[in-house]
Amino acid sequence: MRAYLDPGAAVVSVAVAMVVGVYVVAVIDGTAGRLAAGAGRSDLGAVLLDPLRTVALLLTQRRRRTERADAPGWALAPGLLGGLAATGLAVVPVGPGTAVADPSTGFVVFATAIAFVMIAVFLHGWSPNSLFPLIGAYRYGAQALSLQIPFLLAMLATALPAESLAVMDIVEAQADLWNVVRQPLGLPLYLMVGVGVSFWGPLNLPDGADLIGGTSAEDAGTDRLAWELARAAMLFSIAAMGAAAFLGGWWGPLLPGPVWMALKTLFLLVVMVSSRHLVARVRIEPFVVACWAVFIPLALVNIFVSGALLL
Amino acid sequence: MAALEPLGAALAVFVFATIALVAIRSASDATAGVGETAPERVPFLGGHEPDVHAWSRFHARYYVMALLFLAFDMEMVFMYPWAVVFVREGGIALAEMGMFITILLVGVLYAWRERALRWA
Amino acid sequence: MNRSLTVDVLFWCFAAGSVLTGYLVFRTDSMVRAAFWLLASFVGVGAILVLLAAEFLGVVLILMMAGEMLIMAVVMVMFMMNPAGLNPMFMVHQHRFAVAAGVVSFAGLSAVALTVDFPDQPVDPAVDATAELGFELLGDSMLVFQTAGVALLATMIGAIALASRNGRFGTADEGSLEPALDIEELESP
Amino acid sequence: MGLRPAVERVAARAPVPVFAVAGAGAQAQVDDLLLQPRLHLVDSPAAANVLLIAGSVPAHLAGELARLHDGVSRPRLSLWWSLGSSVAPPMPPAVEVLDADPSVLVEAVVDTHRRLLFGELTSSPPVLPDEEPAPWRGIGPYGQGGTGMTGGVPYGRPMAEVAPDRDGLRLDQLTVRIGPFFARFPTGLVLEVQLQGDVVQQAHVVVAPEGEAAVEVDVPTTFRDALNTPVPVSVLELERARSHLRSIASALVAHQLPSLARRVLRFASNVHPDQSEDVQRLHRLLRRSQVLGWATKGVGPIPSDQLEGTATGPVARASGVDQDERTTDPAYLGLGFEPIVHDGGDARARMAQRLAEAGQALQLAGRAGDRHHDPEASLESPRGRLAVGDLPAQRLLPLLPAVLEGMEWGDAVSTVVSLDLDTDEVLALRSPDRELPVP
Repeated sequence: MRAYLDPGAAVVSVAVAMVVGVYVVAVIDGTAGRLAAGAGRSDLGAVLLDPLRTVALLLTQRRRRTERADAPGWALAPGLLGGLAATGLAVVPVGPGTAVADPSTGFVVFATAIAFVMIAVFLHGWSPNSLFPLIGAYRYGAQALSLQIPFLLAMLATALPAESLAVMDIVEAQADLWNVVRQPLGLPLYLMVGVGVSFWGPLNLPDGADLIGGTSAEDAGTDRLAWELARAAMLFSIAAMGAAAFLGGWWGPLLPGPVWMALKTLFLLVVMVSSRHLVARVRIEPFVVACWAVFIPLALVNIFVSGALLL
Repeated sequence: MAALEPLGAALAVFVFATIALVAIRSASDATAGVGETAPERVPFLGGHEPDVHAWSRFHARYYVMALLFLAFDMEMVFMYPWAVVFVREGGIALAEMGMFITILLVGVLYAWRERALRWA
Repeated sequence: MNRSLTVDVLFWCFAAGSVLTGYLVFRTDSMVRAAFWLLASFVGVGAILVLLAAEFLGVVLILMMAGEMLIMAVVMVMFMMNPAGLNPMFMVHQHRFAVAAGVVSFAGLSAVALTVDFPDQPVDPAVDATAELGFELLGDSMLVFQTAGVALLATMIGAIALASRNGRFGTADEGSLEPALDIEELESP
Repeated sequence: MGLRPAVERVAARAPVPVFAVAGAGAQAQVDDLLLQPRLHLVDSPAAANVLLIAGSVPAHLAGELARLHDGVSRPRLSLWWSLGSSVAPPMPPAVEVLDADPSVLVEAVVDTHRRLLFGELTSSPPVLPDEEPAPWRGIGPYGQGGTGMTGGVPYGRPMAEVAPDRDGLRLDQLTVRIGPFFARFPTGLVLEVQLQGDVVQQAHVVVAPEGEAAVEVDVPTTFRDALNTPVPVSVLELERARSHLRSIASALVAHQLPSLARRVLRFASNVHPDQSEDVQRLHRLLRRSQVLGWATKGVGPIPSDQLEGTATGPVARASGVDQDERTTDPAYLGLGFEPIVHDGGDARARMAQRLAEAGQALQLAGRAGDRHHDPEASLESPRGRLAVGDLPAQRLLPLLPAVLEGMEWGDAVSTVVSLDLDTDEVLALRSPDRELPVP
């Protein structure tokens, strides 16, 4: 029997977690940005409050349409992205036997959520019928298709010791040894892909600065708000899964399991979010070649080496 | 049939989050005033108007990579059940999947050698 | 709500959704919408597979369709004359033949569904279907599995050879002859 | 009531989203606005509520400015920061700020936005008449303005047409004019590009027609003053370091590192002769962030043989051309000046070149004492040789078509950014046939 909450409780707990997670992403981003900018004294009030004020500001800004836009697609895209982030978050267990949803194919469900991100981003860029969003959409197509296989391979390696595709079992199997030790290549690959999937920082190619905002270039007001919320939620849900699959989830001394889970998620969030202030935008074409010619072979090496060590 | 409830919970979460974000996105419609004029709807290119619709037969130059992806994605399906039984099957699983993957890597190597992954 | 009723309701929702979105594939003018309606239809089918206790197969079907349908959208937009349906058009040709073919195949499939005596062997909930699939792949179906690998390799090489213009030995159309097609003629409405 | 005023009160304290247009004589000041925590500089008008016009924008950009204004999200207002210019923008702004102090401007922007939210100011109405790009309603079998599959003007615009491409496919080619207010380009630069997918098939620079009232390049800058009067070498070199650092900051923004750009801008505004080690530290930082790494390596290569008769300055020296007008100036010779040269000729070399030159400039400024440069010798500005009627931008822009051809759009933007074009010079360019004058 696998752990799950009834739908009402599931919705409430994921909603709370997502709101907290999105806010934490914004605060980490503000802090990392100020540190990277080398601003003398840091203004804690602004770091904590500016995200909320920006939400309010975007609520006051009028939405905008472009001529002959695909309005339903435009409306659906951020919703789809947010729904995928929430689904990804739902399958991550927070403690032994405690999960919003722990299907026996939890890992495949998470991978499905990641795969559908490309549909959401493509839809978001296609809908405005505008050049820069369109280029962003197609660019993300290349990026996501190339990222998909390394992502699945890096994640799949964690299923080997667990002998199961359920995320709960994957965490259980790390009682003695975390996967980050067992498969040292796995976590860096996963984080790279995670940053790429939530198109953040160096891998923010669809919404890049060279496309003056790319798929969200035509977004105003709540369009932009929903899109940014969904993107931050995606980042959060990827960090949570990374903590569960590679950093041993709830395992840890002294503190209760869920606290460990939160700390590890926070750690991965800091790593992923601050990449935005440390690394420059990647060029799409060399990146695609690198994914196929370097990251896929590396991910395969990771699988086979960790597999051979298991036997 | 025991496994359905967790998936049901995940589905509920998906549906709710999607609806919630669509609702947030529509929040400002309530405060919307008059409609936009035609120039306000022109896609932004830096000041000049586009001459044609952006929607077009868009030249996605990574089509060869996309075809490669189709084949590789298929391969991934075999790998999930393999991963589950890997420890129980032992060496034979390693050898079989090793062979399978090597065959497919030849394809990637070929693509890379033919410079099929580059486009610009 | 009782459990089997919930499953029934979900089944009918997904089934009706699949049929409806499948119908919409042919009713829309935009290639992107058509591809994504088809994706929605497949998602419904995947969900039905899950309801039929083929959990892994259902979820994996949904997973795979994301990439495949994105590629389908990209390729359809590349090669259709009017990819966004800015000028309305019909996705269906030869209406009478299409209607007849549809009715005949529907009738045929319904007849099969109604007349065949389907085996009634509920899977034991304790059985892990994914693991069974793994044992099958590594056991009796090993040859099938390896053959699939070779077939996929052939697919990759064939696709690259056909689609890629550049290669080690120069461009693909060097010394080739253009097909005797007048492109302008094709493009006129 | 109740919720909305509360939201508006909170929103009034948020960083104000501003789309800034840097006119002549305002580029540096607009770049420095990135340091203002209460402003949020955005790249697309849809994200903005305030349109900030700084300096003077020439009258021939009136149409584009109006279209930009109409693209800004409601509630919106435009604001002019005069910065010493007496020529008001071609579109009357709602608020004028005459003080050059950035904190006064920030105060004005924040206040304007707050009053806009509270309804004390009304959102500025669209400037352009509500006209469709082409009449289409009711035309065609479905009233969409088109006929057949590709004909007519469905919803007001025609559809793109096919053109051959290098991979043998005949797919749609989009011809678009990017600019003059594209956030990554200097104001006034208009590139007409033919795109297939994300690749530039052809690019050419569109110049303002002759006869349009010119924004004279009379905005005083240290280097333009130096054409006529002797200026202390230390002043020139500090200004050179500042200019190079600003150029690196805008490249950092283009490579999605606005935080590092802030660090560089702060460095630039407090630049001091004994800070050349800080330049070293900056170099390490940029290497680690890969801005001086795979992000720019091999992007926009300009071989030195293409440079004959065109670019001078850091762009030429980054391609290995050992030429610097300072070597002809006795004041510099006395300081033991040797030009720095990089090879590679790509965007990375150009950025490394500017960074190295910034360090060198600081050292020179420290050693220069009270030497003055020789106004008779030709002058090396941060962007190359400067003389009356011989502007560096005029020599740099002709390089673009050849370099950009066949380039992915992101690389194309990186390349344009790496040339460090001067806004004032670009705005001053005129030609009778709107083609680039051949240097």
